[in-house]
Amino acid sequence: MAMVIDILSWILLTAGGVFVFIGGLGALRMPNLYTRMHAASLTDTMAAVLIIGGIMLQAGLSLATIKLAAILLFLLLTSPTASNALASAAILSGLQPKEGKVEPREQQE
Amino acid sequence: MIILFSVFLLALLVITALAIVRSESLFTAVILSGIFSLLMAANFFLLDAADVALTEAAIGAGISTVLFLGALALTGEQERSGSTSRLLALGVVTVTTLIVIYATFDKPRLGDPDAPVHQHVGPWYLEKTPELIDIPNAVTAVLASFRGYDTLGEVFVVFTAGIGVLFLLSAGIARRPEDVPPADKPGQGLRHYLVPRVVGRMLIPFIFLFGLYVQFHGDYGPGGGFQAGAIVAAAVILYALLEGEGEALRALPMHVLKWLVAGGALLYGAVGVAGMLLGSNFLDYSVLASDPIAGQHIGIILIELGVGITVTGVLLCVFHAFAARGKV
Amino acid sequence: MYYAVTIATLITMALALVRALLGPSIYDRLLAANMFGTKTVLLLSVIAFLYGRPDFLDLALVYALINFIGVIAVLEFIRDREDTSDTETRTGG
Amino acid sequence: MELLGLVYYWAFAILLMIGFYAVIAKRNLVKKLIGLSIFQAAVFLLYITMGKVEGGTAPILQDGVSLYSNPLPQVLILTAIVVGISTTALGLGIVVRIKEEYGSIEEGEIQERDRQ
Repeated sequence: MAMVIDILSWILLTAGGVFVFIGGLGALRMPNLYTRMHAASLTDTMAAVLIIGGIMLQAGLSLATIKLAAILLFLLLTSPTASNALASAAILSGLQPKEGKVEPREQQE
Repeated sequence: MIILFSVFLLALLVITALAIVRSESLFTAVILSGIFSLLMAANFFLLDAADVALTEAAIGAGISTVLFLGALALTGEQERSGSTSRLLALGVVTVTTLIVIYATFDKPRLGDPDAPVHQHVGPWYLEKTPELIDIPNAVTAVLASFRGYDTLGEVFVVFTAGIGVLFLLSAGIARRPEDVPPADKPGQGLRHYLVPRVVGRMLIPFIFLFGLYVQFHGDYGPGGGFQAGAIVAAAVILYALLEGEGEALRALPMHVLKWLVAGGALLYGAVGVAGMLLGSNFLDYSVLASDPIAGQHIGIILIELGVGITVTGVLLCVFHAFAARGKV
Repeated sequence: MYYAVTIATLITMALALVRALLGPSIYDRLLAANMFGTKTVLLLSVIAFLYGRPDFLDLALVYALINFIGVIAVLEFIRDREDTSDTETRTGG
Repeated sequence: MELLGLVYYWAFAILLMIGFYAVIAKRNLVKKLIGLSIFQAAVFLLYITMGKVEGGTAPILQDGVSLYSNPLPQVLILTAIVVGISTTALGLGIVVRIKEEYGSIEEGEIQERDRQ
């Protein structure tokens, strides 16, 4: 049983590491702000779920697991919110996603 | 292996510091300072300093960014280029760096248990903490009890800095809740960012709760008054950012904040005087209860509370001083 | 296995730092800073277990809770700046 | 491997001097304060580095662990971080007042105004 949990948590941790890395690569290599944000924020949440999930399996039932659950919950709340606020601020300031014209002031209404 | 992680983090730290100094835009420099603080906290954590890392996290993650931005809003964010004696400065700095690096070869290696630092008082504190104070966190024991004088001094420095900022900049702050000007336009605060407002409101109670946990769990884990004060201040600052500064002043008016600033420091001093009145030395908590160890526990909780209150008060006063100045 | 995750996180932190240094816009830097924050949370949680002292998760919890404030503060600052530059152009022009 | 133990001190030296460079060479007062806070952070790093004990763990006592890092540098730095932010705030307050009086936070322009 312990073996199964170990293997499961290793799989989760490895997958999390891969997602973290892909997110970093995307944030560096993508051509413009919105695509970078896409890579960073999507993989951020996924990686957090996988890595913290993996550690939770290792921690077993203890105070640490509860704290990890809290960390995961708050990360899942704040990280997308920050991305959303960032994207909307960027749009409002007139930074164009790709093509087509959006008047910065029109969007504000 | 961990030493390699540390080296990597240190390299990132140096690169970040270079970029901060080189960037022309002060705004960029402030954002990079946020990253610098994160790296610093990670390094502290790798060096076994959980309490210090927690303090750096509580201060660096929000409050220092907010303060620098508050100042930038008032002073302008572009640095004019041209530093006159650049070559001379570079020369001085390079030579000094080389001298300091040369000096490090005589220093004890990282983690050497025979280093001079570990021969005096440090081991004594570790040995006597369970016996005299009986709390697991030796850092809190040293901070609050063994070196209570030092901490009292630090609290008064924080207090004085807060008073100084209020002297310099407090002219524009509304003193009572009634004086707070009504929001001058509906877009006050981050109103048009709906999502951050909703989520932020949800988070604020948790940040408060966590601040209280850090405050009162400081005897057993990383934490204590300094960290908790910064976390609680961060919660109120988040409220001010989301709802507008006036709302935060209505919730926690300036005269209350001033009482907090003075009250925390007073509470600390009063605990010391109480020890004297009960027939012992200043800041000796053993006499506060019939059992010396219980007395120590009471003393530590009280003075940590004083520290937390003063730190919260000072950080919030400073925040309001900068924020209100912009509106004058 | 913790080591592998730590290494991946550290490399990603370096990549995010490069993005923060390159910019080009302020939003890119902010995105990188925010990413750096979440990566630090993950790094600290993993290292807490690597060290075998899971009670130090408090640290990651602080970052998870208040890292967000920095981003909000910068956005608020940008908005204020744009508001004042708008009024300036309106009154001046 | 022996030299790896010194890397922390080198990073301290370099960071210290980066901060120092900003303080002496940059003419913008806010930039000087940012430099000062880097300088400060370098000193924090030095103290914490010296407190580390090989094989030890953070000084939060636990059953079954006998080797801990030195708590004293940590206590000093913990308070110094909070004091540091308060004094930086005071410095920023003074800079804001200078901006209001002189209309600039560039050292050269301020001295120019003083000579008039």
